[in-house]
Amino acid sequence: MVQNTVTAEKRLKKLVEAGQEANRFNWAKEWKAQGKKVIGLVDTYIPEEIIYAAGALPWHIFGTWRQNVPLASVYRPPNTCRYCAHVLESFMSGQLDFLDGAVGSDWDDDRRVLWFQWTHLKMMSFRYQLHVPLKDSDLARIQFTANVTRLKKGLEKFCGVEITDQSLADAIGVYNKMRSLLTRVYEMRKRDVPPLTGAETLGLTTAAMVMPKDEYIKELEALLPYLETRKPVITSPHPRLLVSADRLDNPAYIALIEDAGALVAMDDMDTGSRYFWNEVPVNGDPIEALSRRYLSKLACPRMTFWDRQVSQVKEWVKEWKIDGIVNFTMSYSYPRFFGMPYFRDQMETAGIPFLTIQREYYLGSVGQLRTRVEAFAETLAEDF
Amino acid sequence: MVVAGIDIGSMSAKALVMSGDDIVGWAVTLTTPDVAGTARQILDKVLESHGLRFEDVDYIVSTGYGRIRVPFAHRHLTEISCHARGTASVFPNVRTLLDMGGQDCKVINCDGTGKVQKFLLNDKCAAGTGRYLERVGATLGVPLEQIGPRSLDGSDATTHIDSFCAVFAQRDVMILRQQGKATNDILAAAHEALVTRISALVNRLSITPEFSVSGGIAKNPGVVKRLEKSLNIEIRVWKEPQVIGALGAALFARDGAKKKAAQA
Amino acid sequence: MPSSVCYLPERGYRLSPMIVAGVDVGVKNVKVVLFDDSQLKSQLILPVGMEPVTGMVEKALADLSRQANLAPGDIQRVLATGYGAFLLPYPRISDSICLARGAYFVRSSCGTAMDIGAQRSMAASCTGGVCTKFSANGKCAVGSGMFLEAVANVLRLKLEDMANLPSQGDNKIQVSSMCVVFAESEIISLVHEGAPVADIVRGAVNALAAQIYPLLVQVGMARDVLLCGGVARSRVLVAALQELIGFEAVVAEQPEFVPAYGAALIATERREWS
Amino acid sequence: MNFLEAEVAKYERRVKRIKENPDPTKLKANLLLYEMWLSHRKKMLKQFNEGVPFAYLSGGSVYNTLFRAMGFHTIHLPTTADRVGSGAAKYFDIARQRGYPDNTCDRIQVYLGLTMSGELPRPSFVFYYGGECLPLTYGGRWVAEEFKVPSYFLDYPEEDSGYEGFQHVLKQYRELISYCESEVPGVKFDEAKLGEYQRKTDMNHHLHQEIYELKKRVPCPISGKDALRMPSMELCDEPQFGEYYKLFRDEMREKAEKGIGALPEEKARVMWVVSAPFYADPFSFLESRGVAVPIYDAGVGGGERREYVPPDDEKKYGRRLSPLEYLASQTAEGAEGRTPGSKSERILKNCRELHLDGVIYFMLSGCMPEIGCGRIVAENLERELGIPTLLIDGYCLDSAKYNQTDFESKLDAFVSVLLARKGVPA
Repeated sequence: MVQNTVTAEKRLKKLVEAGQEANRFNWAKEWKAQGKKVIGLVDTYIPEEIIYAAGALPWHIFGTWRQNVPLASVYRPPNTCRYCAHVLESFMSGQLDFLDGAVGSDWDDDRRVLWFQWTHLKMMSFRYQLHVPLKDSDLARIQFTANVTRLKKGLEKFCGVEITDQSLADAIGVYNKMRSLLTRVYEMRKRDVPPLTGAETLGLTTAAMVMPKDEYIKELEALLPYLETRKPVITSPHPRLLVSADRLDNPAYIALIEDAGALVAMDDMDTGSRYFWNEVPVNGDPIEALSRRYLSKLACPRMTFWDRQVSQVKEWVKEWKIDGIVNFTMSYSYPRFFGMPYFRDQMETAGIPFLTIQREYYLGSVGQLRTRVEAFAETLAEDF
Repeated sequence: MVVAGIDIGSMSAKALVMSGDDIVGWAVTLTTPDVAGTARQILDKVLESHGLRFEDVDYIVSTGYGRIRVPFAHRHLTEISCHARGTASVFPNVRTLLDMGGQDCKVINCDGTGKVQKFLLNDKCAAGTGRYLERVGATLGVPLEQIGPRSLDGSDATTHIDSFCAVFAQRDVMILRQQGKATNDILAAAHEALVTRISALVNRLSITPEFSVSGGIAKNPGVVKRLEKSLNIEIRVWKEPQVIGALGAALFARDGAKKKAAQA
Repeated sequence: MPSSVCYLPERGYRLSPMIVAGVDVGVKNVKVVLFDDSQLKSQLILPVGMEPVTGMVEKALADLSRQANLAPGDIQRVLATGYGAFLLPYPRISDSICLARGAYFVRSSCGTAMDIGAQRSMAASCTGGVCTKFSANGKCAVGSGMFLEAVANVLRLKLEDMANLPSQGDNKIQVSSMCVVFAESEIISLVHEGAPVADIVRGAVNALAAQIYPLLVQVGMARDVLLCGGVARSRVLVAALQELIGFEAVVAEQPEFVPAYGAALIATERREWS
Repeated sequence: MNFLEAEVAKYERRVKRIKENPDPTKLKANLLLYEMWLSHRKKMLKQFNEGVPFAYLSGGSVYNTLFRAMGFHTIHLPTTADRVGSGAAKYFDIARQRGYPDNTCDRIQVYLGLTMSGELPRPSFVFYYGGECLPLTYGGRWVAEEFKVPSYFLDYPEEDSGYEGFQHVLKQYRELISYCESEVPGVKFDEAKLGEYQRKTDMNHHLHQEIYELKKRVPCPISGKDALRMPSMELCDEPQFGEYYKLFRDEMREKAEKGIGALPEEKARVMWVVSAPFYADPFSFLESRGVAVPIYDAGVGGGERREYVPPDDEKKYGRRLSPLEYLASQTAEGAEGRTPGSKSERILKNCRELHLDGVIYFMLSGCMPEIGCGRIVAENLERELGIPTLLIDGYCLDSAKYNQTDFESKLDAFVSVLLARKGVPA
């Protein structure tokens, strides 16, 4: 329990800024110093509980937030996924040399290629690519469970440990705990004036992606009572927006929206709600339970069940009293580009204002972004 | 009640002053690095020529890309809202509006009061903006105000520009010139390429009549005539299309002034 | 009909004494050089304008001959290269081949030549004057000299002056637009925000260097790199590039002329061509 | 003129031209190919006018056979898009106005526009899969949404998943078939018919392998344009489907035996990879410079795939497989051929066997699986074989974005590099 406001704010700030480029490596390096392994992740479809159970640190890779990617450009022309380019740049510049391995997936064609680039450049001693079916059906689930089982075996071999059902159940318990804590934070966002800004919330969720889970849980649990009563600096509580994006990990994007006169009250992002939504059932076979959660629950445009993403978002719009949606497509990341017309049409039919903006991975073209968001906020304003 | 709208674009700054429901006057100048100074100068210029002083102005709204750098404005709004508002005041039946600035191209759907329903902007690159024609004109040595009319005298039947890029177009123009193509034909090809690009953008939003074009390029008949043909719609252009944004800002300023007066 | 010709590397091939000219038709300038017995005699750079390039080049050749105390008829061969080479009535040859040959002429020890031109950048391996690899961009004007020129225009600087700015630039400013026109307005707004000019230049130059660097890597960058093209005159750019490649690159003395030298020399060396 | 009418007119024109004025430098077999297309398109046009529905296939040309064995008429969307030629602009506009990304692969944009234009027979079913690239997957997903018809997505197994992967595919096929039979009136799977198609395709694979052997000859007996011809599986119901490749092989063999090359003087030979600006005919440009293009690799989805291996199901699975099982085993094995690694291996092997001097790798904009590996393939080729690769970007259908001067000057420079490396005079 944190009593003192100043101390609490300090602790909160530390947690919120954990994903910043200057800080995100700290925990991983501390972990390494204890002689333990760090495994990088580039999407949210890897059941990372298994990595946790293997005694390694599952660490989500965010790319460099700087604009220029001269090293990665050798392998990646400018018209390829910018997240992957910035990740490859971090690899090639040596920033990620501490990683023992990485588990990728075929989230999209570009992530598949990223895995091949690691292989070609002989990066890390453990590189795994998990196939995640693009659909959800009984057959797809059986296949995914088999794939996850193979991943578990691969990790056992690499880490030199046996991953027992008990250790998996423990890991699931820890992750579910994190999920329930973050769910409580998101519940607070339903308030007219939430205790956290949208940018702060993104800082909080991305922190969960780079910090050791036990430590993260300890911190967040200690801060929750403080958050209940916190008075944040919110410039404009209206209009309330939901941001939909994939790997948007830089809170500065959300801050930009909030500076332009809106409140980001909810999100539909890999780095936000989609990271922790849906707990893993604790009864039954843990691998099967994990496979079910990761394949069937994440409603992301990457999957061919676009309708689930739409109905999920519609639900959120209602519960979080959302006035409009900002949809960020990232340059050359195709799943969202292709799903966009459907998403837009469905939102328009439902009478939910919708703005789509193409962005780079790093924060660039701020003036243009700002104009779009401000204009959107102006169209949503009641009294104008 | 005297109010003003100031529109700071990337290339030019516009100020428009209203007294009650009447437009007092306006002025246009080039934007300098000192935005606040430019804004004040252009406003003072309009005020002075009509015997007014800065102190007489009750409310100021700034808009355009430099809107947040006008320290003396009471409020700032985006050019999207201001263009829609300005257009609605002169053409109340307009439902679709195309604003073509130097580097921006915006398509806006609005209602009769000028409230924006939907909008769309060009992304990532300046292909299909005014700068494109500016560069082509400069390469050919044709003054800006002549490129439109002269393009209408040319034909793009045998002349084609591949590059949409405002910078590469210069290269293509140079080659065409060297191959002996007539200046007017090259201008026609450049206008055709631009209109193709703009039509594609406009078509992504629903085109509900009436349709209006604002911004500096609206003065270019080569673009407007071709757009009418390409979109198959009649285009309405106000007499001073480049100050529509400032007019919209001034109208918002009038609202602000009224509200302020009511509160006082 | 003019045809494309290729430089043929032949060890120990003796150059025949011959008076030749090389012409490089770029988007902004035409470079014309005159060689006598493989010695550079005279050179000329002319802006491309409204008048036909053919006439311009003919006149330039006459001027150059006069400067070298030769009659125009003494020129035995003319070889053209560059984007607009096809406009001329001379045989033409690829720019990468000329770049490599010209770089070898300017600096025989260099292994990689980098030409940063107005509309595209190109790297070529050039050991022994033979191009065995090249890599070029050119989809968009970002990554070319146009970008830097646009920056200079907006800041009301000359390319050369950009070199003389105090290099306090601390890499904090990013010029992020992926379009030259947008970059211009981005820079305007940076100026409006009061960012120091040197920092803006540094930001822009870093963006350009980041576009150029991969080209060098793609041709298997040698330790000895020669920088060519007018933009190589920008010392800030060279500094930013050197920071990426990790060693000093040499800027050609007359960087604009390197491909034209190559064209002239290849005209001399091609045995069966007349 | 709608798409199908234009197609009929195009093939009528070509057939007429060859009959009246044959070009001796071109393959005689081409006439047969055009005649088959003409007959196929005429049938389609008739069905279009009668309102007969088709199954739309978003990729996987082999699925023409599976769906036809179920009694569907089929349209293979990506290859149909390839045929719009100079009419592409209209379909781009339709797709882009709908909000489709204009920076993705242009084939997908055209096929989306084409389906929405109403110029194709309407669909009764949409099939899409995860075997090639995501644009094809999402394209299929969109078409299913647009037309609100039943659809099926086929998940490809994880690489090296062996028997389990095979079972995964087979079970999905069975699911797909029973779904089609219950949802689409008149559909009934005829496995014997699938077996017939497989005999035809196996024969073609066999011929293909023979043709591949002939391509090893120097000079190459085949022109670049002809090298990329393959009988589309859409033509599998044409009676002369099997004849074409035989004729093709015989002509090549005859030329090879006489030592006749497609070029007067072959100075170098290259492989063309992924896709090409077909509207601009870069092959003829290369040939005018003395460079032969004996082989074209259409990337992940097809082209010169692996060597033909006769069905060895008995050895592998312990028994003779049924046609459906056989298709599943091919699919499961094919899953391994789609990785960048195996692509690189395949190109290396082709370069070695066909004595190639270089590779032209077309970085088709929007084609992530391909452009992401271009550089890696180039490095592998340089390291293993010491041959250069030209990475050149562009669009395969969007001719509005093509700049001939730029493109050809790059090809030309590459030819110079090839010749300089070989030490051959131009």
